[in-house]
Amino acid sequence: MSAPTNAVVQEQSGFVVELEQFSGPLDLLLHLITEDELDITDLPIARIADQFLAVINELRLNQAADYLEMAARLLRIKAQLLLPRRLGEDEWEDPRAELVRRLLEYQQIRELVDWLGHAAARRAEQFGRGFRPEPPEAPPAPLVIELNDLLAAAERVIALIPEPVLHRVVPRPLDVEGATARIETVLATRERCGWLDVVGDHPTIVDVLSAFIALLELAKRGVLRLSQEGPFSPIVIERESPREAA
Amino acid sequence: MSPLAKLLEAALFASSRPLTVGELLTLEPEAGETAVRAGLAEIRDAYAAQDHGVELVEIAQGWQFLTRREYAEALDRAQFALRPRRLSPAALETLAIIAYRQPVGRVEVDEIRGVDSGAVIDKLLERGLVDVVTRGEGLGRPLLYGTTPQFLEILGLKDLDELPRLEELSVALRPPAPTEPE
Amino acid sequence: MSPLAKLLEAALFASSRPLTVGELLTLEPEAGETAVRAGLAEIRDAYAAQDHGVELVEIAQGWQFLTRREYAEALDRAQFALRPRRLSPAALETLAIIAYRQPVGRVEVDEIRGVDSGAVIDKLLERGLVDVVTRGEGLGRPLLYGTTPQFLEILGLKDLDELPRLEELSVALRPPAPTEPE
Repeated sequence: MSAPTNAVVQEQSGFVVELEQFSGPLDLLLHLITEDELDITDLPIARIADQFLAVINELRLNQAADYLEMAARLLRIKAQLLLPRRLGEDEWEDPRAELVRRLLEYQQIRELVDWLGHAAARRAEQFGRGFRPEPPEAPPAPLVIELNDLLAAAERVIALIPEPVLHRVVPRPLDVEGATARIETVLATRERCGWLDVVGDHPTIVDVLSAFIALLELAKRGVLRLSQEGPFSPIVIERESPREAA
Repeated sequence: MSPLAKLLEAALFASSRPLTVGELLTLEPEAGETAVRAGLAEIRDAYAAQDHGVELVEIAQGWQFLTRREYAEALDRAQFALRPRRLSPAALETLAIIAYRQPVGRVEVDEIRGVDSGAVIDKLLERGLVDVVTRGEGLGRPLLYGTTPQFLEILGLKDLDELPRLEELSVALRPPAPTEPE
Repeated sequence: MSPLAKLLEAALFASSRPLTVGELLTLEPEAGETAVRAGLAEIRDAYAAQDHGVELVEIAQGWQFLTRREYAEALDRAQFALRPRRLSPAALETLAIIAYRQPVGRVEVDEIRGVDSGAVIDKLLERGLVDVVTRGEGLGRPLLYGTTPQFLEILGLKDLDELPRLEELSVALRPPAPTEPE
């Protein structure tokens, strides 16, 4: 595709997440990296994180969840890199590894996009037959359904149906107290946070439910305030009354 | 063919309607009307002389490529033979649910598939594979769907009893018999 | 041209999309595939030799008459023909991922792009460039997408093998399988 001059594209309800230059946080990151001619495999995270935050603030992308999530990820990696490493710790895993893998993968996609865009532009130099004769009053094309296809579809549908058909009560109580403590810890250091901050990385359904009930309870008690930009947009959790500097 | 004739040929081919000499002139205004007319005659003669399956015809105050009359029948026949249509996986799944669970409402189909099935059901209705057979009890008396005789015909079945019984059919696909409340 | 070639020419001329050899064969089933292929070559060569404004091109697993590249600008200016809408960068990104990972689910596309791709995929579905090809394993049996013949058509590709191989790209990437679990 040609230079990124396309108008702002509104991809999602209400949110302008795709500015003329960037199709997402990875694209923005990649842009920062190539602009500064940085080595992807040895990313100076602190520097990149600062630049990323500066750009999303400047472009007012700081309300879009995808960009915020990436910002949080960068800051987390930055923090992890600052942790002292014990000597002889061979198994140390570079906290940047996953991000680097994703960036390389994304870079590859961008290269393919260039190729596809070029191919599409070349194809557009040729026109096919424009005249479409009105189809004569022919019967519609015959429909083919094989019994096997139908049965395969039935099997797929069967597999969709959740395993335990009988309802069983799982004796696993919600941990609302734990979730409450967790939320309070997060809010002790930060004025506001997001949903992901209070449920953790790989929440189970129980975690999600616990956190949700805890949030509602804390909101009811006036400890925090919950807001949402619009339907389905990320939940913003804010401390109700800014405490005196802790 | 001359360069102008080739350009005219490309335009007449790509256009969705007959083009007048005036319109063709906009392709290369400095060529002049006489040259455009000469180019059109050149194309017409070239297609006639070299014995092609299409011809350039003067029609509706304009010019248009048309397939030769003698192929009309073969093309008409092919028109519907060209693409025997198949159902998409989504349509087959929906059809399977309706076939095994009929009469069944849309909400139930949605629940089983886990996605909105409105558009798919509409297409199946349009193709005459399912039809509204009755209305259900309860709120809003929802429309309930079942398969049509055409469904059986396409599958080559005499009646619904000939649909294979899947022993492993799980509860949700069995007729809503007395299952335990969830 | 041979009678079969003329019939094929008429059919290809009448169609606004590529026709496969199988489809063309329905015009005259007793002709046989070899004869149809020979007829196609005959037409292609005749148009090339006689210096026309259109050419017969092998595309999207089929054959189609297209105007020659050199007339792109003139035809564009005259606006007799409709130019296909351009794809946005987001659409191309999503298409690239689906083309290389097919069959692939939405979650995987989201992960690779780093943004929600639901709306983009819906648009690609609407334009017929991708389709649901099956369902995946695992929770909820997610819908898996793949590319369609129209995808090849808008890119001018004969088949998916014409896409660049990942090894040919300047960005080397280990195959996606053996990475650490996330």
